[in-house]
Amino acid sequence: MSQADNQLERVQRSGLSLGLLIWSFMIVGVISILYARDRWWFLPLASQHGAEIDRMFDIILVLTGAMFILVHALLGYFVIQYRSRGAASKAHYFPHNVVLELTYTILPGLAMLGLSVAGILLWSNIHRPPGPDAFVVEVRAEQFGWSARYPGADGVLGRTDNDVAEPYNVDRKDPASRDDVVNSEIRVVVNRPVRTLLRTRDVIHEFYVPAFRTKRYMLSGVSNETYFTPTRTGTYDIACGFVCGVGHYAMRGQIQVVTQAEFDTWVKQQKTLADAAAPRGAAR
Amino acid sequence: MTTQTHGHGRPPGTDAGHAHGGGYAGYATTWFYLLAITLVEVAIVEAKAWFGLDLPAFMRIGSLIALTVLKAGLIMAYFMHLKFERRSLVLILLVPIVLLVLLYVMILPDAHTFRAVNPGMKEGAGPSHGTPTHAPAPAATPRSGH
Amino acid sequence: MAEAVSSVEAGTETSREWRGGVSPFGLSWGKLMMWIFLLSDAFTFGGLLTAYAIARSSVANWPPQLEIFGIGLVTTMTFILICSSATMAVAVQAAKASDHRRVERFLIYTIVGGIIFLGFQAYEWSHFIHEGATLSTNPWGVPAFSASFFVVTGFHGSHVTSGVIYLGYVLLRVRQERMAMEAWRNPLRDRNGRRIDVGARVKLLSKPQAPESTVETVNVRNDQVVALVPGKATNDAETFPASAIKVVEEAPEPPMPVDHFTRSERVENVGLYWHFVDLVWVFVFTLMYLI
Amino acid sequence: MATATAAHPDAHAHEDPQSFVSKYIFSYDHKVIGVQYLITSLFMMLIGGALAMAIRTQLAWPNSGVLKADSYLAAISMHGTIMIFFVLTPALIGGFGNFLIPLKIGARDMAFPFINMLSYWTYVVSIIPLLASFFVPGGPLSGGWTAYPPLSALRGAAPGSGLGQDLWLLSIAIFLISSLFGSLNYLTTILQMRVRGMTFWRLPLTVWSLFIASVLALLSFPVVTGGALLLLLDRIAGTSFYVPAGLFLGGQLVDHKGGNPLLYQHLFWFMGHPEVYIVILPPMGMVSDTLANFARKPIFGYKAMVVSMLAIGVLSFLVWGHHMYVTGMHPMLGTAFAAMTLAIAIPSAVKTFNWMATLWRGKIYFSTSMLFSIGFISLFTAGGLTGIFLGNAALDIALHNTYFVIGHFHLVMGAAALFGIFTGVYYWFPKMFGRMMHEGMGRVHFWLSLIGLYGTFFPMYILGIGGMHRRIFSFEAFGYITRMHDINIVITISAFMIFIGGLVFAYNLIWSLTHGPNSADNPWRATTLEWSTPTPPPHGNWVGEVPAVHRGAYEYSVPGAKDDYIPQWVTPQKAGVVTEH
Repeated sequence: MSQADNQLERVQRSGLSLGLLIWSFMIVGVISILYARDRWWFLPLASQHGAEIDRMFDIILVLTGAMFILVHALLGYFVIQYRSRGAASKAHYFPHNVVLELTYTILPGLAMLGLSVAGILLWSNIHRPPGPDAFVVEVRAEQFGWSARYPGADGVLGRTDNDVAEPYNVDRKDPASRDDVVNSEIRVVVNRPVRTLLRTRDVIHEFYVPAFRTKRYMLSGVSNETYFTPTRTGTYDIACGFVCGVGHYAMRGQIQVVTQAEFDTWVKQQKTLADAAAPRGAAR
Repeated sequence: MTTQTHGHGRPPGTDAGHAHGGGYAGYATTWFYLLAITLVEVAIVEAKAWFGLDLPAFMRIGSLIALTVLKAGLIMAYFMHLKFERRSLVLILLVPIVLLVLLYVMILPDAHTFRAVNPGMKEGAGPSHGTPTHAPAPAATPRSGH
Repeated sequence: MAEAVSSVEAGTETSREWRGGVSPFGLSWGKLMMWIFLLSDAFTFGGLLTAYAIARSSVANWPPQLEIFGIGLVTTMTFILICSSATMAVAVQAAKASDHRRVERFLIYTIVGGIIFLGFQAYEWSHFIHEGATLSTNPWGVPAFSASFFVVTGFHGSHVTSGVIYLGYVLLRVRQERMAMEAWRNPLRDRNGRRIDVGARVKLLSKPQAPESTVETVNVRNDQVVALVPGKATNDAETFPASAIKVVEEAPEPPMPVDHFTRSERVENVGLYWHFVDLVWVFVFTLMYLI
Repeated sequence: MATATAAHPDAHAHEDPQSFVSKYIFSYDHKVIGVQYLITSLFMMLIGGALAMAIRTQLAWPNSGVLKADSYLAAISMHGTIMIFFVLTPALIGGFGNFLIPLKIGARDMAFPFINMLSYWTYVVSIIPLLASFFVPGGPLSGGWTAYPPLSALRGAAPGSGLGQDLWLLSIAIFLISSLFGSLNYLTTILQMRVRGMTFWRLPLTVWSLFIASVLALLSFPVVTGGALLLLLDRIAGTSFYVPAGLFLGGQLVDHKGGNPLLYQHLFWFMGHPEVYIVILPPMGMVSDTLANFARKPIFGYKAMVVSMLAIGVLSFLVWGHHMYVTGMHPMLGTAFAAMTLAIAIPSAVKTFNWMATLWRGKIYFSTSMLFSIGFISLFTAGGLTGIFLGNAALDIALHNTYFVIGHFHLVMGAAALFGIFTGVYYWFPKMFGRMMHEGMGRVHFWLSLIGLYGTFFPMYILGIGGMHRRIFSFEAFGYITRMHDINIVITISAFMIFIGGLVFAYNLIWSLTHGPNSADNPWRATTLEWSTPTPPPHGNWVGEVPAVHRGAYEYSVPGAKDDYIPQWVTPQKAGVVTEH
C-alpha cells in the first residue's frame, strides 16, 4: 500500500498535549469541587433529614470522584504513553480477558447494590409520615406566588375537593375548615416534624427549599405531601423549581421557622376562614 | 418497488407453495373456539342476570383477562401463524409484550395515589352521592355536526 | 445453494455460516417489516389502553358501562370481526395454495365483514352522541368515560378503516395479477395457433398492402391486438381483432408476469395486519366493555 | 439463497438515477439520504446552538436584554426540542444509520428504499411546523421540551401555550412517524440483509448500537405518540386526560374534569428515557470503531460490549420513573426505579473500562476523529458518574430540577453524543465525499469544543449543588444564586467557545468538500466492510460482487499477520493467519 493511501501516517503522532489536557481536567475538576465546597456548596442545612442527604452526597462524591480520577489518570497516561512510535512499534493484541471484564462488572455491581440499598432506606425514611403530633400546614402556590393554610384551633385542615369550584378547592361546608387560617406568610415551628400538604391553584409548581433539602412537585389536582423537621429558626427561601409560566424565575417565597410560642401568638391574630367569609365578625 | 424489494428476501420453501398449519379445517376450529370463548366471556359478565350467579370481582376480572389472553394467543398462534414460525420470532415478540404489561403495572400505583390523596376523587364514595357537579344533565346538549 | 457455500467453505467457514437472505426468522423482508410495524403499533395501543386504565382507576365512580353499552351489539361486533379474521385466514391459506379465485372471494368476505363492523361502530357512536356523550361531556358520570371510549374505539376504528382500504388494494392487485397470469398462460393465438405476444412480427390480414408490423400491446380478454401500422410519415398504432393477425415471427416467450411468492406474500401481509386489528379488538372488547 | 445475495447485484439495486432531482433530492440511495439527514440536522444544530448562546448570554448578564421572560422560556423549550429531536436523533440514527448500516453489513441499499426516502422527507416536513411556531402569536411552546400539562394543556397558562404548543405537538407527531419509517428499515435491513459470513457476532459495534437504538425508538415512540394525541385532544377537543377538575387560571375556573397530570409524565418518560439511549448508544458504537482503528487494537471485550449495550437497551425501558421521583409518584415506585436506575451504571462502567483497555498498549494515531473519541470517553465519564447521584432517589430530592441535572444530561447526551457525531463525521467524511477533512482545523475544533464543553457543563454541577434551579430567566430574585454569578459568566464564555468551535467545524466541512485532498478507498487502514468500496461508493455500493465476510470487525495487530490489520473481507488464505472469530 502506497504512502499516499495511508492517511494514518499523516495525522498527529504525539498525545502529549491531549494527555496533559485530560490530566488538567482531572486536577481542575478536583480543585474546583474543593474550592466550591467552601463558597458555593449546599446552603447551610436547616432540616433533620437533610443531614443524611448531605452525608450520602459526600459518600457518593468520594466514590465517583475516585472513579473520575482513576479514569482520567489512566486515560491521560495511555494517551501519552501509547502513541504510535513508528513502524517498529506494534500494538499488543489483546481482544478479551474474562477475569478482567468480570472484575469490572462485579465491583461496580456491588457498589451499586450497596448504594441503592442505602438510597432506598433513606428514601423510605424521608417518606415515612410523621406522627399525629406533627405540625400540619398546607403550602399553596399559584402563578406566581405563595401562601399557606393552617389548621387553626382544631388542628385539622378543612378538606379539599376538586369539585369545589373555588381556588384551592377548600370545601367550606366542612366544619373543620371554619377555623382554618389562610395567610400569605408561611411559618413552621422549629424542631417539630412538619407535614406539608402541597396544593396548586393552577399549573404544576414545585416546592423547593434548598436549605431544607426538600423538594416536591405541587401537582395540579392533588395534595402532594412532603415531610421535614426544621432544626434552626430563621427565614429560608422557597423557590418554584418547576417551570410554571412567565413569572417562574421570580417566584420566590419565604418560609419562616419560629418557635412554638411565637407561632401560637401569631396564628391567633390572623383571621380565620369564617372571619373572612363574614367580614363584620358576626358569625363565630 | 415491489419487484426490487422482493429480490432476495424470500423464505426458502415458499415457492413450492406448500402450506402448513392444518389447512382450512384448522382455521375453522380456531374460529369456533374464538366464538365460543367470546360467548363464555359474555356469560361471565352476565352471570348474575342469566344464572343468578354473583361472581366476586377478582374472579370475574381474572377469568376475563385469562380468556382474553387465551383468545389473543389463539389468534397469534393460528391466524397469524406464529405457531409455525421460528421459535426465535415468538420469543422476540414476547419481550415487548412483557414491557407493555410492565408499563401498565408501573403506572397503576399512581392512579391510586391520585385517588387516595385527592379527596375530590371520592375514594370509596359510591355513585349515590358522587360527583354532583356533573350529574346527568338529561338534555346535555350533544354537539351538532356529528 | 451448494456452489455458493463452497466458496465460503474454502476458507475456515463452517457449514452453519450465515448466508444472508431470510434468516434469522425465516421471514421475507416484507413480512418481517409488517411484524416490526405491528409491534410498534401494539405499543401505540398499549399507551392508549394504559391511559384509559389510569383514567378509570383515578376515579372511584366509573359509570356502569355494562348498562350503557348494549352488550348484544358489542358481542355481535366481536363476532363479525372474528369471522372476518377467519375468512382472512382462509384467504391467506388459499393464496399459499395458489387458489386465486378463492383468495378473491374470501378477501371480499373479509372486506364486507370489516365494513359491517364499521357500520355497527358508526351506529354505536351516533347513538352515544345522540344521548349526549361527547369528548368533553358524559351524561352517565365522569367525562373521562366517554372521552376514553371515543379515543380508543376511534383509534381502533381508524385501523379497521385503513385495513379495509388496504384489503381493497390487495384485492385489486390480486385480481390484476390473476388476469395477467391467465393471459400469460393462455395467450392470444392467431388462426395457425401461434402465440401473439408483445414484440411479435405479424402480418395484418385486414391490410394486405401493409408491410409486416410489430405487436405493441395484447388484450387477451377482448381478443384484441394493438399493432403499429407503418404509414407514410409516421407509424400509427391501430387495434385489430386477433383473427386479423397472422404471426410471422413469434416473440420470445415473456417471463411469468408475477410469481407465486409475490402474490402470496401480499395477501399474507394484509392478513397479518387484519389479524392484528382483530387482536386489538379482543383487548378493547374485554377492557372497555366487559370488565 | 446464498447465490441470490451475492450473484444478483442488480436484482435489488435499481437503475442509476439520472436527473438531479432523483439523484440528490428525492433519492432512494441510502448514502444520499444519510448525507441529507446529516446536513439537515447540522443546520438545525445551528439554530439550536444559536438559541443556546442567547440563553447563556441572558444567564450571564441578566439585564442585557437579549431575551425577555417569555422569549426565554420559548428559547429553552425550543433549544431542548431541536437538539434532542431534530439534531441528535436524526443525525445519529438518520444520518449515520442510513449511511453506515448497508455499507457495514454488505448490503446494496436499505430493504425499503422508498420508505427510507419517505422517512427523510417526513422529517423535513416535521421541521416546518416547529420553525413556524417561532412566528405565531405567543411564540413557540414555553413549558420546556417535556411540555408537561396542565401548563401545556391550558391555552392561557403561558404565552406559548397557544398555537405554538399545537404546532409543537404536530411537529413531534410527524417526527415520530418519520422515525418509525426509519426504524422499520434499519431493523429489517440489519436482520436480513447482512452479507455472507456477517454473523451477529461479527457486526461492527456501530451496527449493533444502531440496531439497539432502532429497537428502542420503535418501541418507545408509539407510546408518546398516544400520549401526545391525548394532549392534543385535551387542548382542542375539551377532553380531560391530563387536567384535573377545580383549577383556576387568572381568576377563571378551568373547564376540565378528572384528569391525571401524572399520566402524561409517565407516558412521556416511557419514551423520554429510551430516547436518551437512542442518542448515546450510536456514539458509543462509533467511538468503539474509531478507538480500535486508531489504537490499532481489537476492541477489548467485544462480546461484553454487545451484551452491555443490550443490557442498557433493556434497562432503559424500566427506569423512566427516575425522572419523576419528586413529582408525586408513589414512593414505592421510587424504590423500584432507583434500584433499576443504578443497575444501568454497571454496563456503562463495563463499556468505559473496555475502551480504556482498548487504548492500553495500543499504537495510537491522533487523528481528529480519534481526539474526539478520547474526548468522548472523558466527557461520558464526567457526565455519567453524576448519574449515580441523580439515580439515587433520596439525593434526587436535593438535586432534581437544578443545574446539577442540566450539567449531567448535557455532558452525557449533549456533549458526549455531539462528540460521537464529530468522531463520525471526521472518520467517515472521506467515505462520504471522497475527500479528507482538514486535520489542523479539526484540531482547533476539538480543543475549543472539549475545553468549552468542560467549562460549560462541569461548573453547572456546582450551580446545582448551590441551589440554582432550572429554566429561570434571571436569578436575581434569589440571593443564594446571585452569589454564583461568576460561575455563570465562566459558563457563558465557555459556551461561546463551543459555538466558535462549531463555526470552525462548519467552515472545515465546506472547505474540505471542495479543497480537501482526495482520499483513498481505505485511508485509515480499517477493517470494516465500508472501506472495501470505492470512494465515494457508487450507487449499489460495490462494483461487482459484495465481498463475503471472513472474520470479526476488529482484527488489528494480529500476531503473525503481514499488516497490522486484516479487513473483514480478506480471505484467510490471503491474510496468512486464521483469526479466532
